[in-house]
Amino acid sequence: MTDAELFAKLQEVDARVVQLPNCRPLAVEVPVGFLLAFMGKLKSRPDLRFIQLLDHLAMDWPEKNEFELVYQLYSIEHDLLLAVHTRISRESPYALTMSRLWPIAQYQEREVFDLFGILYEGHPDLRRLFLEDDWVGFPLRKDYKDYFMLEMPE
Amino acid sequence: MQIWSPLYRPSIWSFRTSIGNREVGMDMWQVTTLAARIQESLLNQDFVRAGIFLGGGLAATVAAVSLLGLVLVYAERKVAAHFQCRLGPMRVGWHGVLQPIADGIKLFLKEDIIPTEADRLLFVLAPFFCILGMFLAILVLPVSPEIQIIDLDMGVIFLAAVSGFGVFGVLLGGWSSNNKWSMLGAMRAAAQIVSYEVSLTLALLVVVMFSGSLKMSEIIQSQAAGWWIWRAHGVGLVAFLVYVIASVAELNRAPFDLSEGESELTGGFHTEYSGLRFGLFFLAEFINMVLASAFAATFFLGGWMPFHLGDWQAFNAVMDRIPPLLWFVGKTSFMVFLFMWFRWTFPRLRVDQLMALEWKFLLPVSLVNLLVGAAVVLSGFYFFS
Amino acid sequence: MTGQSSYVLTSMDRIMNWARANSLWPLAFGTSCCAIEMMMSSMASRHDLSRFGAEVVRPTPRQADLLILAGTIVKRMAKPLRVLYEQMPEPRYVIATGACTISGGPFTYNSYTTVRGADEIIPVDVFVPGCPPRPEALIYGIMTLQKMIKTGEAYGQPYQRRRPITAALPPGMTQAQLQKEIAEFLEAHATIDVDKAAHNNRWEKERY
Amino acid sequence: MSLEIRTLSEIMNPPQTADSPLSTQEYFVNMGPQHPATHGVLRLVLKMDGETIREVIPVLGYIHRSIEKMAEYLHGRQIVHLTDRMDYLSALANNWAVSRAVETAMGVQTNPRIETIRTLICELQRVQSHQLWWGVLGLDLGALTSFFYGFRDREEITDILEETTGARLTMNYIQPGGLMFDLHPNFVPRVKAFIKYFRPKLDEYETLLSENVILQERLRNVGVLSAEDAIGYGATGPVLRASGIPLDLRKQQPYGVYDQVEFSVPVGTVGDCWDRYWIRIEEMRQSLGIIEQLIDNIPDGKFMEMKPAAKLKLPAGSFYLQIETARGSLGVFLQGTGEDIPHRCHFRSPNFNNLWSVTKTAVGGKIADLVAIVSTLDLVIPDVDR
Repeated sequence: MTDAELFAKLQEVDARVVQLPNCRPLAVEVPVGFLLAFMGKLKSRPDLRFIQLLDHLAMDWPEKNEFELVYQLYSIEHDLLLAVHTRISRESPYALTMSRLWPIAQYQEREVFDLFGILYEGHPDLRRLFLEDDWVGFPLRKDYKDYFMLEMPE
Repeated sequence: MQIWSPLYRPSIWSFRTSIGNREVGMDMWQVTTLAARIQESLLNQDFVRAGIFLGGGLAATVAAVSLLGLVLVYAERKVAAHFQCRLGPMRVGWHGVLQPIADGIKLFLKEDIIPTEADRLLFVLAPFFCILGMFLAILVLPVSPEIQIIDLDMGVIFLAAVSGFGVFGVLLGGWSSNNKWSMLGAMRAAAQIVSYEVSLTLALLVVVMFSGSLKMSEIIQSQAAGWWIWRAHGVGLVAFLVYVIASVAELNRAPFDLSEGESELTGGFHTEYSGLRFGLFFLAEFINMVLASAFAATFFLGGWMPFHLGDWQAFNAVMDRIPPLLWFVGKTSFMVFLFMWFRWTFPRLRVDQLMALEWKFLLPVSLVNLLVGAAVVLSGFYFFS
Repeated sequence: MTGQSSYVLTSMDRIMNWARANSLWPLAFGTSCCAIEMMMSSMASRHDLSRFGAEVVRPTPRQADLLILAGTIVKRMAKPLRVLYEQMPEPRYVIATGACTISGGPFTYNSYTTVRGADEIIPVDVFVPGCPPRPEALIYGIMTLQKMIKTGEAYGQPYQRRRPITAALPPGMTQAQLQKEIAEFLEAHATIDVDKAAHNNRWEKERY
Repeated sequence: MSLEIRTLSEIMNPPQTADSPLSTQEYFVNMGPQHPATHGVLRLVLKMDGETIREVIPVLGYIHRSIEKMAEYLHGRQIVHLTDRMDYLSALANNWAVSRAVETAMGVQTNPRIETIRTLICELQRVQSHQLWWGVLGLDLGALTSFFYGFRDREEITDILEETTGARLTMNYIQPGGLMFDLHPNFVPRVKAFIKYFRPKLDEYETLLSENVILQERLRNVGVLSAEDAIGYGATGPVLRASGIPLDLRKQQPYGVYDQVEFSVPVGTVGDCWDRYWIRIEEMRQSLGIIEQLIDNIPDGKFMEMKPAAKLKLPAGSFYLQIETARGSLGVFLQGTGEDIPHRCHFRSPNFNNLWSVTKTAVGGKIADLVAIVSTLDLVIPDVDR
């Protein structure tokens, strides 16, 4: 299935998806409010069946004042790859958890919470993953400052 | 046929014994034990001689145990290394023969740590329980006709009683360390040793039944016409296999080293032990391995008795040329090597599989074996009887 | 003290050091890549460490003499590492293998967790450079440690011994020469702003 | 929707009440960070009832080296050396993943020689990785000798790779646009000799461990991971294939020259440790087959398509490329903004995703089962933590 065909199918699922330019694999952006319903349909529709959540990550865009969440989905039956992007505000970084659709999302979201401080509502076990529980700050944010980090001398 | 050798004294009198209603005639080895010598000296009012025997025997035992520990550590490392396409210790002395001595001195000089949370008294006592169990078992070990400390009339029962003694040390060590891994190891060891004691004793019982005695020297002499491992139509062989499996389990060696389980329990019951105390556990394990091998040799492979084939006088005469001590050492070494072979080849069992093996397999097998053995004894149908 | 008794003591010392040097039981501890090379050297057949009597890898620190630091140490690991070191009985020796345990290695800059040098946390006897060091280098490091123990240089006294000895010395060069050369080199090529790096423990305890 | 942030100590020390079951029966045990069976510094907090495991809580971060943060300061070419140190047992595949991502982003085409060499050495390293796994499995299950056999044969491949790449473990060999160096002239004959040497050894492996009754008892029906759970927990690689899903990126989305070689993908039926065991043994055979097919047909050409010193300007856009390493699919996410350093570089580590099935499969088993499960998952902890 080509990217265009897949995108047409996705528009059938939800008309509000937007294709992101110059991405590989196909990346679409969905408003955060419709994300959970959209993902549920992606997983359950027989012609899509994105039953595997490969990866979940976040990106920090301080100048736009928002976080971008990315879900990498894979459909084993139809051999399709899809990246679903969504944007949330930097001031109130709340998102809905996907752990009911994919159990692995629980742990990937814990990683993102640990490193970006994005709060997943409905998450069964929101804890720090890599860092100690008393760590201050979220290190992968672009404005993270740490006295411990050494900058590379030019 | 009488053979005279400076190394041993064949008996000057022959005796006739009956096994299974059949008259068997053979020369008997004259058995002397340390206890008998001391008793004799005491009866003769020769206290100096008795003291020499007592002190000498004690010193010789301790020295032999220490030496044996060193030799075994070296042997184990070399055997393991050659199984694994390596060389083993090479740098300390010729081919690394001084390696165990270096290890011993180092362990002796190591800082002795007693964890703050540990039960001090029991923590200190535990390794000595292991050592004590080991020394008690040595008491009845017949090394050669003339090297035995005491030849008890109920030697086998004594052996069965003290062989479970080491588990006290393991249990106390694991419990007093106040460490969860140690505790798990100790519990595993207790369950394991208590279970396998049953099959072990049943296997020994078969031999006791065959030889009609609980006395070590008589058990050995009953094998003058052939070892029990092959003389009794497979019954002895099955009993031997059961004994070997059960004694590996009693020894806590691989594939039954669940109580130590380095990759599961990080050392198990001796997780918190360091230095000399750990060395004592180590020593007890190795000496226990020798003892298990030695008793396997005694009960099933004829002990110090040469390899005899019924009435083949010429063959037996050639075999008699080899001194009994050598026979004993040879058989024991073979068993020790077998135990090492197991250790470096088999994966470890799981704790429930361990229990299943004992209660669902070994115990029924040994019970049936005992019954068949009883039938053999009653019918009196042996090879070379 | 008479001459005879001091001779006896010295001989005792020599025997003790000989035994300790020849029976280095390492702790089974590896954090990352260097652990593979450590396993390659300490256990695998070709670079057999058992020739030196150092193959008895103990799973528990209570029975180990030698802590081979193999792999990066991060902040979160620092405390367990310290505990492991404290749990080992004296005399205990530490070999730091690989760039990460010496200085942070490839993870020195822009990393918010990597500890820059394991000797920030525990005293180290021998450093073995490399990323990861070859098994031969680690074996050379262990031989260096054996030499140090035999001459009484390493005697397991924490906090007193912070003298790094680099294992792989070029032929014909002594320790002092190398340290002097390193100091000169650092002075000549001082590009690191000391004020900026002052917060880092490592530069405060400047050794050279 | 609720939102509650917890800590580990809250889980391990729940408030004691009169009828709290913890006070009588269950207890917590720390397995790790220094534990021989966790292959590094993974820490598993086990809630135990006697010998039976009631709950497994993996605690990560003991080797979290902040590679993703560091990658935000480095060029595309410089990121490669960090990936060596993530999954050091398949360093070349990691290099390839980053290189593919950068090449795709920049639209660089590589010639067949480069792709063939990449495929060859990655398959060699897959064999090497599985050899190590096989040895360590024996060590974990208590059969020490297999460890030495695995490492003995691993040394042979290490020698071959060292001759070409110049390093034993952290190769840094596959670069965006090509390779660091050309093949060493000894490479082809030595690989042929190795295949001749290793095939009988593989049968020896089977004799030593696979045919051992105790090993089969330890592995069969232990840690059964159903296909549904395997997909849900994001498992890939041999772990997913053991559960019966024939998903192999080398077949599914062929990269390199995998579409030109014939090989089969072993698939399990039950999803227990035994399936994971023999799938890896079988994969070694398949990899040897791939190497045999390719070793005589290395085409000619350049070994580097880009100028070594060229700055790599990543175009704006997000790129996610996957590679099948020895442990599963490694994904590399690169977000370019037109600068030469990526805005965000993220690694989808196969080990991280494979790890979490432990929380389901180990429950109800014994500690020994957990050791077998962790061992057959073949985890590399620095790759989990990154």
